[in-house]
Amino acid sequence: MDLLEYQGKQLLAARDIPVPPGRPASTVEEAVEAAGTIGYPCVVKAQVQIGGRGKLGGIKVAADEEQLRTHAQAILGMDIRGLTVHEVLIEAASEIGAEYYTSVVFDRSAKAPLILLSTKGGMDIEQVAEDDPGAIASLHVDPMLGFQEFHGRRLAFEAGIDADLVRPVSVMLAKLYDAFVSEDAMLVEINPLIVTPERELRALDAKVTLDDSALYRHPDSAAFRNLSAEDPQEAMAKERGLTYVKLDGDIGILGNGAGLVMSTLDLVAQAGGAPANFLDAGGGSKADAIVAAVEVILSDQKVRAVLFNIFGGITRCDEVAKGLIEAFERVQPEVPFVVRLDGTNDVEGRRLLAEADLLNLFVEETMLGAAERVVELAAATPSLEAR
Amino acid sequence: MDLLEYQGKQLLAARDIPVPPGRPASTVEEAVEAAGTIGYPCVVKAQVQIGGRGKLGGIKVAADEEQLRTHAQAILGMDIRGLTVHEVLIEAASEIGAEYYTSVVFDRSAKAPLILLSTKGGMDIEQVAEDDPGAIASLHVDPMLGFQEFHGRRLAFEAGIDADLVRPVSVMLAKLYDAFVSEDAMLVEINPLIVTPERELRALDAKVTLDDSALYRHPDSAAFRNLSAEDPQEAMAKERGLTYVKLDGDIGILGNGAGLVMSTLDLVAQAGGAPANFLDAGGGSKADAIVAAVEVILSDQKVRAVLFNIFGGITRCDEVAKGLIEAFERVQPEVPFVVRLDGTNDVEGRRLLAEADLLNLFVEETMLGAAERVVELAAATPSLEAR
Amino acid sequence: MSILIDGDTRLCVSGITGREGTFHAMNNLRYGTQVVSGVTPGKGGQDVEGVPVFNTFHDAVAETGANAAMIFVPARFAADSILEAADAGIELIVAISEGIPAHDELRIVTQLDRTPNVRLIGPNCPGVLAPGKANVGIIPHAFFSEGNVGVVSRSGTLTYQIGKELAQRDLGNSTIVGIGGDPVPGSSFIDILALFEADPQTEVIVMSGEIGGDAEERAAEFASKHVTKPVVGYIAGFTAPEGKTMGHAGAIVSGTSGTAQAKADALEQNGVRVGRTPTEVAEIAVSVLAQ
Amino acid sequence: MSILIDGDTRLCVSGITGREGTFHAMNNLRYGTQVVSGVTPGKGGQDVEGVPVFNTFHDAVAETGANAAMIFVPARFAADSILEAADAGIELIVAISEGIPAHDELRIVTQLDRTPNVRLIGPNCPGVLAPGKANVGIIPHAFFSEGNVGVVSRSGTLTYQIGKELAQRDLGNSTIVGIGGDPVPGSSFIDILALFEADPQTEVIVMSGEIGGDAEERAAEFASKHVTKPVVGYIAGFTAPEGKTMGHAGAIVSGTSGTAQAKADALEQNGVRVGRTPTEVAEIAVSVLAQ
Repeated sequence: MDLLEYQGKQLLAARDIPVPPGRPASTVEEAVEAAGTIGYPCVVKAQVQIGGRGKLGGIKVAADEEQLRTHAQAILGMDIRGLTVHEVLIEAASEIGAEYYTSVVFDRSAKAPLILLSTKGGMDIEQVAEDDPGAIASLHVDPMLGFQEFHGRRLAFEAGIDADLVRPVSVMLAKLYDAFVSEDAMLVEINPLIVTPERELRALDAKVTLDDSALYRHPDSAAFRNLSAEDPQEAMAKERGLTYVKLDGDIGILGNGAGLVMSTLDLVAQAGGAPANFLDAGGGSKADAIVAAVEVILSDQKVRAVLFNIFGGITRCDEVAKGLIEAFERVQPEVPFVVRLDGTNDVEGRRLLAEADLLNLFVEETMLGAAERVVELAAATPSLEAR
Repeated sequence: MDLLEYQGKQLLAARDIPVPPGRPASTVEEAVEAAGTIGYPCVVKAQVQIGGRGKLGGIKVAADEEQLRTHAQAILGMDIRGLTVHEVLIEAASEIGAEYYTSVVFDRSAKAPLILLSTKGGMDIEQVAEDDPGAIASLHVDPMLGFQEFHGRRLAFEAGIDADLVRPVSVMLAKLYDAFVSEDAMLVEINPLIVTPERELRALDAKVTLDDSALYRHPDSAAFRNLSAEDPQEAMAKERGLTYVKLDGDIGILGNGAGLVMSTLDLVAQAGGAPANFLDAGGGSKADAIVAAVEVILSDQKVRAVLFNIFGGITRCDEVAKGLIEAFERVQPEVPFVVRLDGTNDVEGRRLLAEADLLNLFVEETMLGAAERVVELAAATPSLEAR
Repeated sequence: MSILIDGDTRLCVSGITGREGTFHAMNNLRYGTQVVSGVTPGKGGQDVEGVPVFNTFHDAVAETGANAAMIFVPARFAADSILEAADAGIELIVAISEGIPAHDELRIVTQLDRTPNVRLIGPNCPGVLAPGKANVGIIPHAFFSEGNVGVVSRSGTLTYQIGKELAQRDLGNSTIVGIGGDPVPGSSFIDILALFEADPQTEVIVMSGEIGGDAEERAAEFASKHVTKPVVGYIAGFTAPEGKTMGHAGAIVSGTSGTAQAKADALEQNGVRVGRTPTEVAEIAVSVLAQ
Repeated sequence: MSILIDGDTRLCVSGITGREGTFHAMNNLRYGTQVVSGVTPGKGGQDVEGVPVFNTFHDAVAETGANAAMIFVPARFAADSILEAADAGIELIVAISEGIPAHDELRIVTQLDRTPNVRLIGPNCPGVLAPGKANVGIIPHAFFSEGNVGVVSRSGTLTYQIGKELAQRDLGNSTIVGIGGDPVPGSSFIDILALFEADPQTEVIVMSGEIGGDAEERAAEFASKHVTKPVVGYIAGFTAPEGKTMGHAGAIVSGTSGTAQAKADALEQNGVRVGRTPTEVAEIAVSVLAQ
């Protein structure tokens, strides 16, 4: 789960990492109220988790209430690279002496957290890594040993942090690492970490990604929502406990198992089609889940045809067939379905489908055949949008 | 540092381990006041860190204020195996359903914390270990991994904890381990850990030993005092930063380095003498430390002669000689001193001593010779007590 | 000879008294796997269709000589169960459970990497099947027969698909190993490639990867240096958009590295032939074996 | 040949800018030890009598090829400094600092035990002296000359005493190793016995122990099984009362095990001759070598 800036900052502040005073607001009036408690000048910041929002007009300084209203009005509802701004963060303006960069990343390939620190903050770190790799100090932390004081010193000295800030930066890195582990984060990034003219450190931005699998033990974080990032279909799928990713095409896809679904998307693309989504019905998919999945897929108005690719292991094909039959009853889909059932109880599943004799449902024997068939059918079917 | 029962219980309670309501008291009036807030019946418990105090009359139940006064009066000031009772714990009386034993020990030979759990609580665990070793479940915890839930389950099942208490006991062991590590303990022992008729766990006694080297990061614990265990000489030495252990004999010993001092004690004993103390002046002993050490040694009225055995490494023999000369000026000892100086700057040290020409100070060349000489001299000298 | 499991495997199932645990334990048992015991805290002394249940892995090992564990408990309890199995001296731990937090996975995998004589497969994997010998996990054995193709895969159902395509061409398997799609798998492609390389029964290795991470790239390099047997590759996720997680936590693409194309390229540059569909993978395997 | 250190030892001193650190670093340097660098955070770029100082061990290793470290910082910083040295690839860490909390010691020793190619001597030890070759620590070299007696001891000054008694009988030393008296020493008697056994220069080994723990008992068993060279033992603390800590945190007796008598018995039962005084130890060494 990607947190919004203000949510990430709340997390950091709870670990005693200094952030500027700030409050989120989702209306102009809330923004005015927030600014009233924070004082002017303040900054209005679009809450979307995307880089470069400043250049796109998503960050504005307000000297007084009038300016604040203008900016809040302009930014709330704004579209930033496809994301709608639902909230702004009203934050005290900070004087910037220097801009650092720091982050802790879950480096799965090294099997260890990776800490980065650079004095070249405030810009795209991947660009810095390309242009001036020596400007970024980095090290891995042994996950059983945890963060040690020497890690902080080494990073600070290697990054060339000013002498008076070596200790404060080291201490802050310890807190950042603690936040990373204790909050089950996959990424905690502060860019820029500023040095004020008073030589104090302050997190001016925060990018935090939490591990969805660990949210059960972080109820406060689980309650965070990121409206800007929520596609309606994805939100609907999430509510129903389905793993769904919206794509740009017009062929709805359902399969069981992430690998098989990805492979199905690839085959559809190779056959000349464009997948409308990724939907993994998961292991042991029951009839109810199938009904829910069909509803989610069809709620995307662009879909012209749907491919069901099931290879039963834990999932039983007869259960899938039952779910599909029930879904057809409930939803009465207007687009064609291609179904390929293989594996556990496939014969029974295919028998049930044949008996039900559903309109517009085509059974295919092979995965390749099914992919080709659904592409053909999609080409011949107008989308719901078009009808 | 060995904590008193009530101090240990405060530590446990802070980690959410249930203990009976209780308050320490060092006078009868304080005891009455404590009992007033706790209610009757309550228990008056002598605060000395020694086993078997119950049998020796150190634990009494008071049904009312009158009884309380009687018991507090009797117990405060009591001598229990050489320890004077300076404080009592006034504690709510507990109903006992069952008595368990549990502890976490710093097992240096296994390089890991060792957890013990038994349903045979309330008695001497070493006796249980001897009579019925199967009654004690134990396991080591990997210090990098820390306590895991399975450790708790395994101990509880192996110890034969009642089914309904397996989970509560496991959870409590996790807290106990946490206390052990977080408080830098060398031992945390609860005996008995009782089960109340309501099937709740409660630590009825607590024996906690903290690591002296780690007290700097536990200021609250460092403030604990255990008056009953403090020998006047040991308290005096502690104040002066010296490592001093009181023994029963009449020959005062000072050396540098624990091993050398122990060896010196052994040689004195082999020569037929009885050491009055162990005193390690430590590495790099300076003149001031030597003066303080002499004062501590001579404050023991039994001492008839003193042996200085110095092998200079970091410690410089000339510094020791200067300290000794200064100590003689200040203290003017009435008992003979045997001094053996070897190692760094020994020639200079011996020269200084020769120049100072101190009364009653005898320089020996070898450690063996010094031990024999001091035993002879002690035999010929009356103790301060006797004079 | 299979890898990881065989007729000497003595399996203890953590979570055997759960619905799914019972189902698959019995399934594995019927296949011929020696399912010697199960673990469910508090149910020690019971049995599941004759298989004795213990409170702890230590008891199960002591009483039934278990040397392999299958972990079937919910994610919340799985990391602890894995550590318990390792602590009890189990040598092979196959963790089916999915949804273990990434930081827990990191800790248990690091810990197990430092513990001699223990190997973890998974978590979030379908398990290991040695056709004709033993089945530890949820791989539907019906599609697989004994043969000379070793299969290692990050994904479950995709493995079955590839297995079926091989079977349709009369190819059987030495062992099928699902290593799982989680961020920190206990065993990597490299670990399994090394085992197949050493296994006399295996003559060709099929390696099925997917987008995200660099496990396939590393495996490609390893294969070119240390694997003499032919390796056939498959990568799922050419159609995946960047920066989106597609089900498996592992399958997240950032930048160019970790894309399906980058992985396929890495494999081919290291001499691994890559099929663009499961069907093509099977066809390549056939042609490689015919050479 | 000495053990642990020799002319190729390239020493980096943590805490070199402190008073004691400077004193002993220069002492070691004058003895002929290659003291190539020092570490004091924030003083990188300075030098101590020509020895360059770095902010981190990593810099010191990169710039001066240090392969050994001496830790001279206060206890509060010592554990971190030891871990840093190990992380930077230092192979031998000699920790003089005393007063490191026992739990910190437990963690660093466990961590280092699991890190290949690193050895810790100490903490709370006088260091290692290879007469005629190198001195890493605070052992006063004047009493020791090169020879064939290896000495390993938990205590500092007692070691000097034994060394002097040997010297008075014209016996020199291959290496003198102070392993320290702390609860969890980085290297044990056994570790050092094994090194002496493999060292051609060493012909007899003197092992000086003290009350507390069971390190001497274990070493006795090890010696009887794995050490062919004669071992002479000494144990301090016959006069120590039970349950009292005598200076060294390690030197605490509880029950019968760990007493001086129990240790001496264990040594003798395993073929180690035990001297009752440092003098007797030296005499036994002489007679053993004369055989």
